[in-house]
Amino acid sequence: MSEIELWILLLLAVTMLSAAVMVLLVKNHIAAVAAASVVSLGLALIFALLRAPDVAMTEAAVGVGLSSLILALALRRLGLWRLDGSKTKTNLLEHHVENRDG
Amino acid sequence: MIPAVTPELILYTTAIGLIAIGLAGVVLSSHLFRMVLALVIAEAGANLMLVLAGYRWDAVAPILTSRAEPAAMVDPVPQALVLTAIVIGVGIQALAVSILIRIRQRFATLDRKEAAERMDAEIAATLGAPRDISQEAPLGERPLPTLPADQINMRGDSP
Amino acid sequence: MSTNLVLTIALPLLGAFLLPVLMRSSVAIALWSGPAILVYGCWTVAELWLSGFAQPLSIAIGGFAPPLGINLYVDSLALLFAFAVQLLGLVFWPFTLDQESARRQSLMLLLVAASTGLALSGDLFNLYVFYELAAVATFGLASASGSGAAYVATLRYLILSGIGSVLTLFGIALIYSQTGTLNLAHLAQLAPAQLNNSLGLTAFLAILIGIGVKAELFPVNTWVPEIYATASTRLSAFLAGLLSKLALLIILRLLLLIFHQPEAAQVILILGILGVISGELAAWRAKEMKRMLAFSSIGQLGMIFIAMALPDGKGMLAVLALALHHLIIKSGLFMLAEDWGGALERLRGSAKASPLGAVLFVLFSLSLVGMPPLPGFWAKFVLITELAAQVEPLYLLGLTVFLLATVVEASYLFRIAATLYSNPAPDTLSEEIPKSKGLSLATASLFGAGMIAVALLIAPVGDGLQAIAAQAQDVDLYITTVSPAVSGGSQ
Amino acid sequence: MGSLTGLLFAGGLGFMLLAVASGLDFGAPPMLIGSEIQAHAPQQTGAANIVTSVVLGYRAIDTLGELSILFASAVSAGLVLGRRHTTAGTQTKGGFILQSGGSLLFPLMMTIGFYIIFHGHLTPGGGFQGGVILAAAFFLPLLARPGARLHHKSLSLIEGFAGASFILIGLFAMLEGKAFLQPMLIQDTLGQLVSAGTLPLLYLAVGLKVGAELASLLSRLIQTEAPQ
Repeated sequence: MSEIELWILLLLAVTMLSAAVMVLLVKNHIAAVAAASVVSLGLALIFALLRAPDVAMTEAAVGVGLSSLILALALRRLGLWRLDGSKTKTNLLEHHVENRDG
Repeated sequence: MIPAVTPELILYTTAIGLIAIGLAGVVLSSHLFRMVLALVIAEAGANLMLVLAGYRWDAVAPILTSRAEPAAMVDPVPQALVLTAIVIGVGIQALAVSILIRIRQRFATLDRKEAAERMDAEIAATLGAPRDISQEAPLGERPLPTLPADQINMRGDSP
Repeated sequence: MSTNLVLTIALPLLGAFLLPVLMRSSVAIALWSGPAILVYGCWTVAELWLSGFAQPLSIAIGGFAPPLGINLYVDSLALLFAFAVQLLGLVFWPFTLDQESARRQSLMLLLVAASTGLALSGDLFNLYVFYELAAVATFGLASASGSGAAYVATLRYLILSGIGSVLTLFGIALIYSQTGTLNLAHLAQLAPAQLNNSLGLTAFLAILIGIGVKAELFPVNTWVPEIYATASTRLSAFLAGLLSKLALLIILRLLLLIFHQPEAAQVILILGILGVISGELAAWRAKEMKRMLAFSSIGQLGMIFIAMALPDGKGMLAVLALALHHLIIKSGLFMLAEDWGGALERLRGSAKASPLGAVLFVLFSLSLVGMPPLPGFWAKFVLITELAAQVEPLYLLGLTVFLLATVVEASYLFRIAATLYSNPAPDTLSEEIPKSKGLSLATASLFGAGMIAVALLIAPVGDGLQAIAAQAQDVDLYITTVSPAVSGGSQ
Repeated sequence: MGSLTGLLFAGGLGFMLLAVASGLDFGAPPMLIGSEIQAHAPQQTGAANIVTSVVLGYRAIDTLGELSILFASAVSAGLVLGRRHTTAGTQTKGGFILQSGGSLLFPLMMTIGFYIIFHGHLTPGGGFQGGVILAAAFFLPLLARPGARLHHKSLSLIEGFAGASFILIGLFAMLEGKAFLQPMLIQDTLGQLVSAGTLPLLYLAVGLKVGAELASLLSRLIQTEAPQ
């Protein structure tokens, strides 16, 4: 493995791990889904570096494309598709009450 | 002492880090949707771990390009396993998401604790039994919303 | 023809794929194709068994010799469970005819195919695939009852099982990195040299927790009471009776073939003891029959884990006897609970309303507790003698807990029996007393008849189990049957 | 406080696992079965892409199980979400560009999908990747015209028959006196398009099955009503 590959790897690893932490900590659900697909994208690139082109293609198609699509659709159907970060997890109770009334 | 930054250190740290972050997320998260996301992260880590099992220094991808004597190849078996695991993962994820949609419709909540409380209440109502002592653990400051009778759907498949 | 055994996996899958299409063209054919497939499966297994099956055999799928390809390992134990899967699939078949019946029957066929695969497969990753298939089919069936509680319970089960599958994959990755193979026989060959270390132990623990989710192992069994209370009783009976035993069977095979570390057995022993304590105490406190059965099932499986932890495969016979006993009894009890759900108080006077059901309940309870002429006594007796022969304090603790649990079990089961036989409260109308009736009572009677048959034939059954156990714990036989051979490798 | 202990626990677990993993010999796998397969795969299955020969040859039953899992989750999602599709009128119709782009892209994506499926035994890619692209091709009209419905009947026909044909190809080998799912019709033309016997057929079945399953999953998700 060459020097440059090592650096790419390091960059990917840092990006992926911080994206993974973001998935859990970020308030906005859309951002969380985006972070999850960043993890998948990084994973696909790592697979490519590890001489696994088949797996890399699958991860890119399934993990980055399809899985994000499913999650994004789910966000819409779950009523979590809000761009503003003010609706936080703790506020969830609030808007479900107004939903039940409506 | 700081260990030298080698590819294997980076890769194993990434794989195990993803698994640990994912599992911690599943355990700690208070939101059902985040639990599913955390599971996706942990699965990604497990897949990476599996691909690492077949990596070989200075080897080529396991595809024959010509009839010539093949060069050293990475192990094809773990790659096949990961292909399988990735597709399995997305199938389960899709199912989880559909169940989430239904929970949101029925209980109007995606909070983990609240959903569990509603579930316990509904089970108790369906079975007609007083709730177990084990479920009378501190429920938080909110009183449990009483469940309207028409919300209890007992469409079981018992003959 | 032994190769026909593959069909017991392939045909249910084929049926499952085609059922929704068939249902559009001909409902009659579609309704009967599922049971027909299962009958054929029973017949295939029974025929192989009856045609003088003595030596285990290995069936290579795809014609690739074992360590390269995937093989089915067929010994008496695997055949027994394969037969039980097909038979119980038939017994618990969702016969109801409604809009969703095609989907439900498809899922049931998938569950049967996956369970058969779990009983037969001889490849670590293949086991994982079948395990996931069984899990997903279970999610579908469990959520099918359509109540909000069922959805939440299923999601919680799905997430727990997802944690399990991540851990299992991690364990498989560790094992593959270390040994470079996935075939169980091949692993059994390599294990003493390569997996008898901390890495092997970690892999084992990861897989134990992963597979343990379905086996109702102690820390990962929180789904049990929730699912059994919300899913249909037939599904609960299938899960508690059979699928948990199949998961157990996998753990047992891994323990016997690959992981010989004493720590592995100790962990299983401790988790088993904790399972017995937590399960039986919760069952004792439960005020409703389905929940009680769910918790009692956790306790019973804990007992089987205790038996499994006995060194050198000594507990094999006890594991087998307890597992089969629990399979019959718990399935029967769940079928009774189908009509007797709800608060225990409501059951007062039910013995008069349905005497057969009450008699069956008492018989099942007596056997579960271990009353002498019934099979439960023999199963427990085997375990007690093996445990008492051990000198290590942990095993003696296991013995103590086991005996205490039996007392607790007796107390809560007889509490229900007493309720059944007591007089109904004066102001209840006779229509309000729940009766056990119809299909569920017939199914329960079937299990009751099976139990009595075993009780009458206890000597030949015991000999048969002994032979099966001896064959299953013979590691060398497993290896020579599969005879995995690679010419060199890159060592 | 609970989350802090949880994080500490996760960190500790991670370090422990890392310590265990450091005992592994990274970059030099034992390759007991890997190198065997690598040596024999071209003769035994005829596929130049060895991962394909593992997926469809040596471990074909894993792939069958995986298709079944995908099928099981599609069926379960159908059970969960029900069949009442209220095609939401709330959704905005796609603009002109999306609509015409959708109809232009559809044949293109179908071609790419089938190309990837049929070259799975030669180059990276195959049934899964091609299947996902097929699903995307079917999904595109749904995005462009929310009123458009996927033809559920034909979708479930494809779903059923693609999965069944995977098994039937395997059973056909049994009729020929071979083992279940044994590859057949191997010609000695490694690297050609028509070289790997039944493998491309199996991959076609996989691709159609994956495509149909995913398309029906996605359409179910898009057709369930959003809250408010």
